[in-house]
Amino acid sequence: MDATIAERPSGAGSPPAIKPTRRRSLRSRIASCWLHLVLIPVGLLWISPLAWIVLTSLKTKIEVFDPEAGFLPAALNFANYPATLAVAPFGTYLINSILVTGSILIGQLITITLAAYAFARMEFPFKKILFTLFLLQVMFPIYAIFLTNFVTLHEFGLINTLPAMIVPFVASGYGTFMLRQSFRQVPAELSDAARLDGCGHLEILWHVFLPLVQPTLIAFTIISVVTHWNDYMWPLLVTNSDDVRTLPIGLGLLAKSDSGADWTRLMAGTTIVVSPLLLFFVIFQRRFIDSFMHTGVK
Amino acid sequence: MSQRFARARRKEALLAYAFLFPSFLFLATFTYWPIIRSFWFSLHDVVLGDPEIFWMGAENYMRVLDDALFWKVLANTAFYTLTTIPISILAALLLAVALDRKLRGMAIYRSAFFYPVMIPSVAAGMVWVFLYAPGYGPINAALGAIGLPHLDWLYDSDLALSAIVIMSAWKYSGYFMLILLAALKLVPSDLYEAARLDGVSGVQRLLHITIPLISPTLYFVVVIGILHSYQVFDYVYVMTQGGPADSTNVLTYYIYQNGFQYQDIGYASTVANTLLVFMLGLIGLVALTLGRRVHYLGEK
Amino acid sequence: MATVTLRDICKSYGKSETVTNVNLTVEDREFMVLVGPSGCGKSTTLRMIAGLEEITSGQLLIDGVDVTDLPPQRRDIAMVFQSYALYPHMTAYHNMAFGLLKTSKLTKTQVDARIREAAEILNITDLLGRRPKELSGGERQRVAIGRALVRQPKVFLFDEPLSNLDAKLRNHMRGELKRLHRDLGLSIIYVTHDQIEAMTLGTRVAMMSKGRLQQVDRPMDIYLNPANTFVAGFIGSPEMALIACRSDQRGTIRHNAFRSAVELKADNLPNDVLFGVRPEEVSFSRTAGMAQGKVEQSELIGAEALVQVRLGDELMMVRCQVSDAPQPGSDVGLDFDLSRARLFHAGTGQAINLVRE
Amino acid sequence: MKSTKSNISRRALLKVGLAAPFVSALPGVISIARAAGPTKLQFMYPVGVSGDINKIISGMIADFNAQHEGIEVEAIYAGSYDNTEQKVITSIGVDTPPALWLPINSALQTFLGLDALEDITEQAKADDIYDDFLPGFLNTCISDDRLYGLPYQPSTPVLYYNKDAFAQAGLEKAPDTWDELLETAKATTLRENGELKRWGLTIGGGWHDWMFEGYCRQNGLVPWQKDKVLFDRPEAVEALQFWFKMVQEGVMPKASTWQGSANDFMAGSTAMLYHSTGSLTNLRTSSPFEVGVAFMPKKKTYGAAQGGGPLMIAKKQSDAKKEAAWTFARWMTNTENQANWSRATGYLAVRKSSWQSPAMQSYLEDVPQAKVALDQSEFAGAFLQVPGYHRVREFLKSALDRTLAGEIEAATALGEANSNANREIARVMRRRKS
Repeated sequence: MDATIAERPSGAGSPPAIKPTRRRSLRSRIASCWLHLVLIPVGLLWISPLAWIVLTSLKTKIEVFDPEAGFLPAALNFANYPATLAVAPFGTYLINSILVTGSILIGQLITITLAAYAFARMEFPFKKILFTLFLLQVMFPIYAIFLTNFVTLHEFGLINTLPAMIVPFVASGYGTFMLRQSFRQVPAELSDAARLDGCGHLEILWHVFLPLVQPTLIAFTIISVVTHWNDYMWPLLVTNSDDVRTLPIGLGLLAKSDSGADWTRLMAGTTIVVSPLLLFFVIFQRRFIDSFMHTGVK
Repeated sequence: MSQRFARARRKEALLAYAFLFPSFLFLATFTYWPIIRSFWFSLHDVVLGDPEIFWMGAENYMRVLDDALFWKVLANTAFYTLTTIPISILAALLLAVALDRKLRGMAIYRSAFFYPVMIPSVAAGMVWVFLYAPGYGPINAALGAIGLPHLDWLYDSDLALSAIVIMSAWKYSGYFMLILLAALKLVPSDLYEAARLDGVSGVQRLLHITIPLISPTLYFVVVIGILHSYQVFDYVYVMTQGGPADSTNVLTYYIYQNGFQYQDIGYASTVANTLLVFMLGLIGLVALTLGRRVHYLGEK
Repeated sequence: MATVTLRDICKSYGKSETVTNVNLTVEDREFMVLVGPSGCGKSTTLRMIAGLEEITSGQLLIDGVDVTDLPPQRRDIAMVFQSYALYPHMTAYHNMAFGLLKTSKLTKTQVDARIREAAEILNITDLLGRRPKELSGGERQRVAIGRALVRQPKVFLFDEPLSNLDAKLRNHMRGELKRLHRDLGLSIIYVTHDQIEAMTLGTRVAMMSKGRLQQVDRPMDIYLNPANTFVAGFIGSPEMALIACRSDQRGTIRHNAFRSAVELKADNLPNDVLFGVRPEEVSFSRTAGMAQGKVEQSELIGAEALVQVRLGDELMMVRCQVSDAPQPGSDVGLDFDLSRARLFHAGTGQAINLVRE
Repeated sequence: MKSTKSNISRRALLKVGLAAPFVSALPGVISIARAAGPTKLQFMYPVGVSGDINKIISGMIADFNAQHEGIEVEAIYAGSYDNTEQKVITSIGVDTPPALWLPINSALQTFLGLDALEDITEQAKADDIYDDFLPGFLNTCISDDRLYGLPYQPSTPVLYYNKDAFAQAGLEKAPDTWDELLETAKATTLRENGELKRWGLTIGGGWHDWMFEGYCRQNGLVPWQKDKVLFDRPEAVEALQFWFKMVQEGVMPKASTWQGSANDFMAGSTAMLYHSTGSLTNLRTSSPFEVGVAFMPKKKTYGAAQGGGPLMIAKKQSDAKKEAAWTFARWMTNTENQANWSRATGYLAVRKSSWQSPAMQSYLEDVPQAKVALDQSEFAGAFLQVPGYHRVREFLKSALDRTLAGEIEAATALGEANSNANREIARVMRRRKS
């Protein structure tokens, strides 16, 4: 992998080999100005819902719908935040969200790593048929079969437990596929070398393959965490009590009341839920993109 | 073939099966078994909460064929999928091409386009309910400002589904953009330089170099897009409950209604089975049309 | 150090056989080169010796011990790969230590001592803290060799180790390898498709084609007395000319371009034979010569010239001093060095034993 | 489901296998497993109105538990009415129903169909239930003269209006008849340069079938019986034609959503709004103008369909639990709690005595709007208590939407909805008999 990546022609990341002349830099400066001119309004448009979320979370209830009140809150009113946290046990929800998302991720990483390695590097009867079966899951994610899965979980007595939100997602055909592609890019000689160095399959997987496909693991982690952190439908169906509920359900509580949404608190809640992810992304976005670059999904 | 050869092969196969077992256990329980079971349910009268079930044969399938709402729901689902995916991928591609360079504030732009992915769908749906509000909603205010007539968006059965499509594009473009951005970085820059020397214009470079070279990623993104289109449930559930006049009712929501609201598991399973067929058809179509045109870098 | 014995080794995938009945003994401290065109089965053979491929049938002995069914790490061998196969996420030091720690019971200090020693020999002590990405091709090569050296195995296996280097570095590393073999007294099995490497490095060369061993001999013996037309064609550059001739039982070889029949002593010659001559075994005759040819073109390569001559319907190369090179288009007489000439069976390609005086 | 009952060993095995790694993270499961000591009751409730209700109920439960040794109620917030109903039904399906729950009153026939409800007629007769509960509310829990629940949070739709908008149009009084409603809507609809600024009237979407039943009742028709619906009657058609007329006159939007319509009202985008009494507190406190509340205008009579829900007690549980559940239900509906609940939410107190309590009297002085719904409830009846009511509602809503969108004639739409709905009712009843 090292050899293949290192020798790849580098894209925008590398500094130009020739020192740019003055004329060229002027041209590129004009081009980037032009780009900013287009991107700034589009970016503002994109970001306006977020601005609205944050501003609304700082308004009073009456201000939200008062046509005279204007876009900005009259005074910064932070009372919505404690009020939101008081509506439901958001602390418990947060812990549950972390437990559920984390357990799914760990479970998935274990199952997909093993399965992807078997599909990428081992020979066994019915390999093609089994791989097709795995891909089947990519086509039929749980939302197409949630009904029967609900019944199944019911029979296991898992309704209204944390595992109910975890177990249906532990296997991932999609993750297996993604990781298999990456594993196949690891040069065969590396695993040969590891065998000579005394490694069995599990050790090769652990010492050689996993360190090398780190970017794919990160990319998959992003996809998985974002999906399950925000999932609303499934936790809604399989949980009853505050003990096991997750953050989106807490937001739903504020959103789905019969007399209209509780806007200020809903937006405060949204801000609370989104901020950690957002901050994380802003800091690591380069890393994320690099991860996607190396995923074998090309 | 020698004995020991067969033995070693068997050992490796056993280990491979051991590696596949954890995945397979969960897949069998939560994918294959439900598919089989869903078919079995569809042949019965099954009611949520009632242990008794009755054989119905093909009656549920007859009901589906006869159910005008089902066909409307199917059409809605097809419309949603076939508009959301192209629109968000096109937007993602343009954004990715624009952002694939060194530029001041790039991190901010990328974050600005990606953050909707991280907003929980419940909250996102609610925010857009506000944005779409008829009198005071910012979108109508903006339309008014540039001299366009106000629209009723979610209150108009001709517009409501399109409104959800637009918000979905806002929600997913950034996600696809990130994946495409990564793919763009792998396109060798000498190809662009060669094209530039040949006097190929920017748009042509996009059409004839960029798109063919990242076509495997585009294909991947299309498949991901189809999978994510299931999440439309959350928006329908939060924003419109399928209305007005069933114009935003989609298959997942319809299954939910039948199974959980009406407790009619048998019928809901029947609809779910048609959804499976629909998905299979759609992915098959994509594989046959787009999948064949994919150019793999470095592959013959 | 040790001997390696291959007995009737075969490798088949499903029905197709890629290696057939290979019998070979590599002596202690020998530098055995497996050479052949790509796809000839030489790498597969090496990988079977390493234990990376199952041996379909046959027996493999190292130092007299049957290791046919042993996993790679228990065969006491080490291998250097074509792409070096260094772990990208480990430093040079850890690359060398990794296998040693896993396969031996050495303590960390002992391992460290071995690594230092090997690094000293290979002149890479300064590079130990770097990762493969930060090393040049030649440096990576040395680390890969170092990784094998520290193991102190009975046998070293090299799989085309120089083919990723540029020409100059390749020459240099060839010398290094020769030195290592000589100084440390290693037993080496070395796979290459490059005949020059084979000729210069090997104490013996095993020539393979189509999954079969064609000839095993010292480099000069292979060069001078190839066992068949395949070996004759593969070794030597430019390659040996094979001139289709007719012969009678007594050893009289005739060809249209020959002024007179060439007399060679052999028993039971077939009617159709191939007369094999290397470019340096022909000279331009000042007189009429043994054969008559016409010069097609000549290439100057430094001190020597390679001249292409047409003999009837066939072309052959002649190596000569630049000053002796005739003008293209001129008719020339040729003399063959009959003491080195060889005959091959035109049908089977096998060499025919000649009775030499 | 049937097949699973015979497979308990496999099920148990899988359960253990799957759950084992996660058990440590499961306080809920563990506490259930330890059930002993006090009688533990599970109570599933929806949040009909605003987020605070969750808190209020939790507070009430805490009070109850503190006051009653030997009973411990666990309150389970179960989402919307629909979610609650689903959860209860699925629990019933595996023979572990909650002790009591709070569904929408329309679900009465559904639960009776599942044979899930405890008949509480005798306890109620021995108590003061039949004397002190408002009969209109009590009726929503009665089927074939037997009582199956205690009304807890009844509501009806009422007409909210924006007093500023009325003043602007020179109006003082809310409309009292359909004709006046149309006139008032015309007068309060605001357009600038042909661009709509404010609707005259919005009927809260999502529950507009509930409002529509009110219109039928105002026109002298109860549009359902125990085993069928009567949507195709002329009274119903006339009501829908009236709605369509309001759309055509441009005073009412073709459709809306439940929450969107509340937002529209608070933002001043509609002058009048049909919405639940349960929304009173939120609308009153969030609107930047004064909110008026009035009866829904009459045609032949005033009329409304009763929304909201009663407390129902599970039949399949131990007598000790039933007794404890009854104690809890009685406590939740006692005079003081009902008065507090009503003031906090805008739902109607179910007891005559609650309304007479001093606290309530002073509240009514401050918020006279709260009284309107009570007065109107005299004209209210149960809402669509037919088997399979969920699908029936969807058929009706679809017919209403399509008519207002101009896709179809009112009579045809209601005719279709009627036959679809009756076929569905017949299907559910046939299953029930077999």
